[in-house]
Amino acid sequence: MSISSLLVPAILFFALGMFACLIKSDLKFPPDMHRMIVIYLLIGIGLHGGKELAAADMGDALSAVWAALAFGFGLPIIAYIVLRGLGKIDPLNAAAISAHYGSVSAGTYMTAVAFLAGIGVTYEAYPIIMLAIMESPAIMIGLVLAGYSRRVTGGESKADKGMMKHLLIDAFTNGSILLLFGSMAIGSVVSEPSYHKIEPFFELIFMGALCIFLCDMGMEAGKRLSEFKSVGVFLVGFGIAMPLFGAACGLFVGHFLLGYSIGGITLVAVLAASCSYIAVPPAMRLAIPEANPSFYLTLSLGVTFPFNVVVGIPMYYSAAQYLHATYYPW
Amino acid sequence: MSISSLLVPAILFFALGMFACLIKSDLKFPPDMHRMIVIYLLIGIGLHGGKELAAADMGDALSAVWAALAFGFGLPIIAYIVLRGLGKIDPLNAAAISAHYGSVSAGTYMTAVAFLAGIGVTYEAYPIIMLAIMESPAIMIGLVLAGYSRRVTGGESKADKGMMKHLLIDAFTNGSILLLFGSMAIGSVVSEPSYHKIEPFFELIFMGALCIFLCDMGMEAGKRLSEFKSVGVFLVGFGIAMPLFGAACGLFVGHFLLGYSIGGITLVAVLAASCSYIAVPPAMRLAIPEANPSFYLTLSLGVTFPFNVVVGIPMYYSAAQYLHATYYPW
Amino acid sequence: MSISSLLVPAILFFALGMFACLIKSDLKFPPDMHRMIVIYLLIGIGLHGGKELAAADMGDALSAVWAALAFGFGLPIIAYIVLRGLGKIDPLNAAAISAHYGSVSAGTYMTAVAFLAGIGVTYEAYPIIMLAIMESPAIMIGLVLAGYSRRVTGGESKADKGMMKHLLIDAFTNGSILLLFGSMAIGSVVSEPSYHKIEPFFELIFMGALCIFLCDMGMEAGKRLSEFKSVGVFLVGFGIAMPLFGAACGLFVGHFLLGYSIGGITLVAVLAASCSYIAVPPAMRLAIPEANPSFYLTLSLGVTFPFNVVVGIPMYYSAAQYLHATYYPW
Amino acid sequence: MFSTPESFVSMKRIEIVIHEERLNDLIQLFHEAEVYGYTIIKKAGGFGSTGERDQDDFILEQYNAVLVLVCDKNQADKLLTVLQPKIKDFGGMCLISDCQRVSVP
Amino acid sequence: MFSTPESFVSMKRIEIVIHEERLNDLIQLFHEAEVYGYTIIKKAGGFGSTGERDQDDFILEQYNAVLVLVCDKNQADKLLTVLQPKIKDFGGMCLISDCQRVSVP
Amino acid sequence: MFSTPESFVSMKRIEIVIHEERLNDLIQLFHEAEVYGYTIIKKAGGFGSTGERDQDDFILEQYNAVLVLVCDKNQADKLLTVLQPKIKDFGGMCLISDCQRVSVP
Ligand SMILES: Nc1ncnc2c1ncn2[C@@H]1O[C@H](COP(=O)(O)O)[C@@H](O)[C@H]1O
Ligand SMILES: Nc1ncnc2c1ncn2[C@@H]1O[C@H](COP(=O)(O)O)[C@@H](O)[C@H]1O
Ligand SMILES: Nc1ncnc2c1ncn2[C@@H]1O[C@H](COP(=O)(O)O)[C@@H](O)[C@H]1O
Ligand code: NA
Ligand code: NA
Ligand code: NA
Repeated sequence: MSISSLLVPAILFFALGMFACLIKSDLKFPPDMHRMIVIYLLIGIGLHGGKELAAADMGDALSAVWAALAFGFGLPIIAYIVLRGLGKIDPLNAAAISAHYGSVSAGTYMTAVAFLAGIGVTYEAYPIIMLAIMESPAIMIGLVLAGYSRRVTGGESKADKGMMKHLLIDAFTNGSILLLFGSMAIGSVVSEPSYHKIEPFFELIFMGALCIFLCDMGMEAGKRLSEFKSVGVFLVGFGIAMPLFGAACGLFVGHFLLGYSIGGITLVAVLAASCSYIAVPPAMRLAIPEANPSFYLTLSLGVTFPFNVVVGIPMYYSAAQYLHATYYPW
Repeated sequence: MSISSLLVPAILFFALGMFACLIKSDLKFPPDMHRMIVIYLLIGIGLHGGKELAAADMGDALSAVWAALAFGFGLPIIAYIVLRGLGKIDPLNAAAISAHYGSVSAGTYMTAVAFLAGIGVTYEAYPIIMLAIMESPAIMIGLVLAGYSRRVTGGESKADKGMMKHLLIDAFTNGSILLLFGSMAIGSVVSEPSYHKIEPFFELIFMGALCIFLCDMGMEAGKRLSEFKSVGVFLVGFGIAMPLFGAACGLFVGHFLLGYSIGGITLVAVLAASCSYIAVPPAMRLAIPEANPSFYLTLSLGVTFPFNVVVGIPMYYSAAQYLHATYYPW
Repeated sequence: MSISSLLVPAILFFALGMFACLIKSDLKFPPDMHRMIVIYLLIGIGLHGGKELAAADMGDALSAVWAALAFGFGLPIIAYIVLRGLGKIDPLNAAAISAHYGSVSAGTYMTAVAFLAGIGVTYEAYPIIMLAIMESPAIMIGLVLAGYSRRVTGGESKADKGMMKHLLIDAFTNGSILLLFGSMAIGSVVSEPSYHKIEPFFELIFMGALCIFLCDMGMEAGKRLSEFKSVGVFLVGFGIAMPLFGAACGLFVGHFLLGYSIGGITLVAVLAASCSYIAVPPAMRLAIPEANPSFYLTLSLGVTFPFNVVVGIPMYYSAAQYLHATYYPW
Repeated sequence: MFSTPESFVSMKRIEIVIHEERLNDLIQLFHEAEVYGYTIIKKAGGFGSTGERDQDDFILEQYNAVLVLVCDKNQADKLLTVLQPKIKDFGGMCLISDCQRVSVP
Repeated sequence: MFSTPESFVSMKRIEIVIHEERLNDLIQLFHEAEVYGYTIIKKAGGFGSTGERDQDDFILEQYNAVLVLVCDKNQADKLLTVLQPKIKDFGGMCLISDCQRVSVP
Repeated sequence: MFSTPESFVSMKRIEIVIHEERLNDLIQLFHEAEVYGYTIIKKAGGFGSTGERDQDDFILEQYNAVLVLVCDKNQADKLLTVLQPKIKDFGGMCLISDCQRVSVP
């Protein structure tokens, strides 16, 4: 794999956004533009996933769902233990940060897809199903961890209960998750000619729209990155180690348990490695107001996201290649 | 016609929007997104209509125009009489509601087009010309009815006059109407190769953009629907009966007077059955401030619009089929 | 060249926008829509330019760069001299106005491209490189002229210095310029298959999106045009004479120095004739707050822009044809 | 002092800043107290006991709403009786000051 | 009371809320009265004698504008003389209150 | 007068309008003065010594920001000492007025 495989427009636009932030350019995209592209991307991903789901083998799809749930619930718990044990991070901040790592970043995932497309590698349909599923458990486990932390630290517990229920509902009625699942459902039932009519909007121009999204996210990442001093060395290290650990889990699961191709393994690794910045941050802000947003936002947007986009994706791909070559060397 | 013909993405996204509203999801599209898609759809419809108009037979086109004017002026008057006579609705509210039913809903029309496309039925070019024409008369007749009501109830009449003139001008300088007519004019004069350059934007990705629009409108409809208790049984009934009556007129005119194909008849029925929620509501709010917006918005957005999209379109299509089979059984 | 060659959708939508403004329609596009389309157009132009640049002959590309710099620095100086000498315009307003004429209007340029496409004329890739380059020098020379004017009129000079440096940096970190150069860089390095993925979004639907942009700019031009009384006859005359002079320079340079085809010459003329309304106005508002924005905005948006779009482009094209026929009559 | 002093009416100006997601509850309270007018500005930002709320941050999407309500002393009295028990729950800020409403001549 | 009391100037603060479509008429009036400053906030919502104006309702698109103008008593006097006859026509709300403008030291 | 008069606290209401691009400097100043709350409204328009700032003009993109801060007299005193030397530089408008903050019962 050469340097030229990094020259994917999506990644370059992300870099352009970070560069704009670095040189303090006055470049600024309208916030509503961000919201609109997110809506568009979520629907596009959902429809595509639904289409794949309709054609998928049910047994294989179920395996993917189980894997997604395992990541969604498992990774935050591991993250929480590490943050509490090694980092001595206070319980509520640890809970808020952990929740992000169970979830996934649609932007990172799509960048990986663009990366694979750029080098002509194919992949399975199942990872996109996992993507749709992983957002909810992460929010739920975040709430559970927060509840646990509060009980441990002796915080309010009565107000908590109602809040808890409210937020568990939230994990399913959350706009982004609903859009993703709804589009997935729609994608899986519409007829081929009907889908064909909406395909140009949701598939043909998708990768271009993604570039604009990533340019915007690059600026956002740059802004958050600049706060990384206030976050401390341990957390920044965690923001790089955690995706590496997640990716390792993803590689393992993708290769040995799910038996995917190189492309598919790469995507599973990316899912496990990436962390959310769409549905989870506002949910955590509401659920754990005591946690400092600049911690989890700097980590998820300023450290892990750019790390995954610029370094992680090609690295996970190489690892997937290696895995495949080593364990299926025929 | 099977249930699967209802599985048109446009309709499903509308349902998704209503569902999001029902489960009180926090899903929300930026208001500017709505405005932008409306602008886009109006231009797209206009251009397409203009292109058709340029290729149309002038005599046939004129018939369509006459039919459109008849609907635009006639339906509101009938609606007004029913609302006053049967419903004992006060004059000004009756006038405001009536105006909506003379106009058309571009969203419903496009959903019908998507529906026909989904089941592979062709249609004439003229209905789109009717669509462009029907918005203005409805606003005008709304003003006339309001003026009449005020004279009857002895309201202000001096201030009225200036207002009246101002609003009649408005019926033509109204942004949406101007955009529709302007694009139609442009569509009808540009050369084939020029049109070809802008076609991908205005036609190729049109149906996809429509999905997002309808998802948004589904949320809006759901919001309005929830107010239907305050509107009363009579008005809700009217909101279903009126489109049925309009559709019947449309079927009759489309089949016997205009002699269209099944697809064309369906579209004429949809035009007559649908009611506006883009140009007319703000015009009525300005022209008849005494009328209660929750009446006409609940009816047009919360009752008639979802009824037409989910139940009406396939029903009108079946009726058109029946009509065609019965009266041209050769 | 017949009247039908003027019936380019882009130009017609511009006219529609002006018409809407003329008849005082309430048509209004969301400001964020304008910003979004500008971002989209700049990236699209940049990517396309970069792609061309990658395939271009370096020597020829360099010539284009030199020509762009000559225009960017030269035209404002000439404009300044004319405004001061003939028009007796006060120094700071003269400086602010001048800067606009060194820069270019991406909207005018793209309209010219649409015009050429409409009549099937090909053109070189270099003008788009010039477009990207001409924005910065114009801002810089505007700052220099303002500094000079202030020294002449004995204005503040200390505060000036910091400001000056700040603004020179601005000329490069300016969001629009960065977006243009950044996309150009990206367009020039991405691989063919990668580019292919984003092409539908940035090229296929480009001309349609341009129509919406120009409709919006037509409204803006109409609004500014209505202020032209307050600007005075001399300035309005200047707003027409200056693009004519610029175009003449462009024709000369394009034909004799750069040796382009008819299409290429037309584009160079358009670049030299057009004046900016994206990057330069806000820069001048900041750099020369003493200057009256209604002067430079009326001129650039209300006079020169519509003149170029409606009259200029076909005129420059005819001139290019004539030039080509006269000096290469073989 | 002014040309037509008798056309000023002494009123109370109540100004409330709360998290936007609580706005509907507040408005409901207002309608129950039968107020006859208020003005709302949304998408405000700010800083308070719950930290910064940056209206430009499209990731967290936290907004405040500013609400201004003008009424006579009696109405204000009535309103505040209803409002005060909820103030802690609502958070934000609630001010009251004097003003003159210019009335129709 | 404050470190530099002499740097405060007593002023009148005029606060107007009207339907956004009437804003231009009001501003014109202001410029005729030669005011030297005002601040405008658009896309406000509210509730008044003409019912609710919900700034999030993209179907009806009804907005209010809030206008704040600070001037000395004389100017306020002059302005209100011009403004008052139009107040009924403008609708909305017009307040006046006292304030101190912090001036450049 | 009100049902629970003892629940009102006399406060100072500081209202500042500045060019939006200067807002961050002002906020920094506030945080240095350790204020405990403020509210910001962005994308305001207006007219002042530097001319018109039309928030709908997407070519020039000039906005004002309105900042409201409520604090007790001491804090206001402290704040204005810091603020006043910068006022000229900031431009815009800075007002101070009296108000009652409704406190938690
Ligand atoms: N008493 C009030 N307090 C605050 N704002 C008011 C009041 N009355 C009217 N308004 C504002 O003025 C707008 C127009 O009022 P009106 O013309 O009475 O409907 C309303 O939508 C409110 O935003
Ligand atoms: N002292 C204050 N002055 C002005 N605004 C305030 C003040 N305290 C709180 N606020 C506003 O109320 C919002 C919510 O406050 P809180 O619930 O304390 O976080 C803040 O974001 C501010 O916009
Ligand atoms: N007398 C005033 N009343 C209300 N707002 C003002 C006043 N003077 C200035 N402003 C606001 O402050 C902004 C900047 O003022 P300036 O720096 O003087 O141009 C203006 O655009 C207005 O929004
Ligand atoms: Na993950
Ligand atoms: Na109808
Ligand atoms: Na030029």
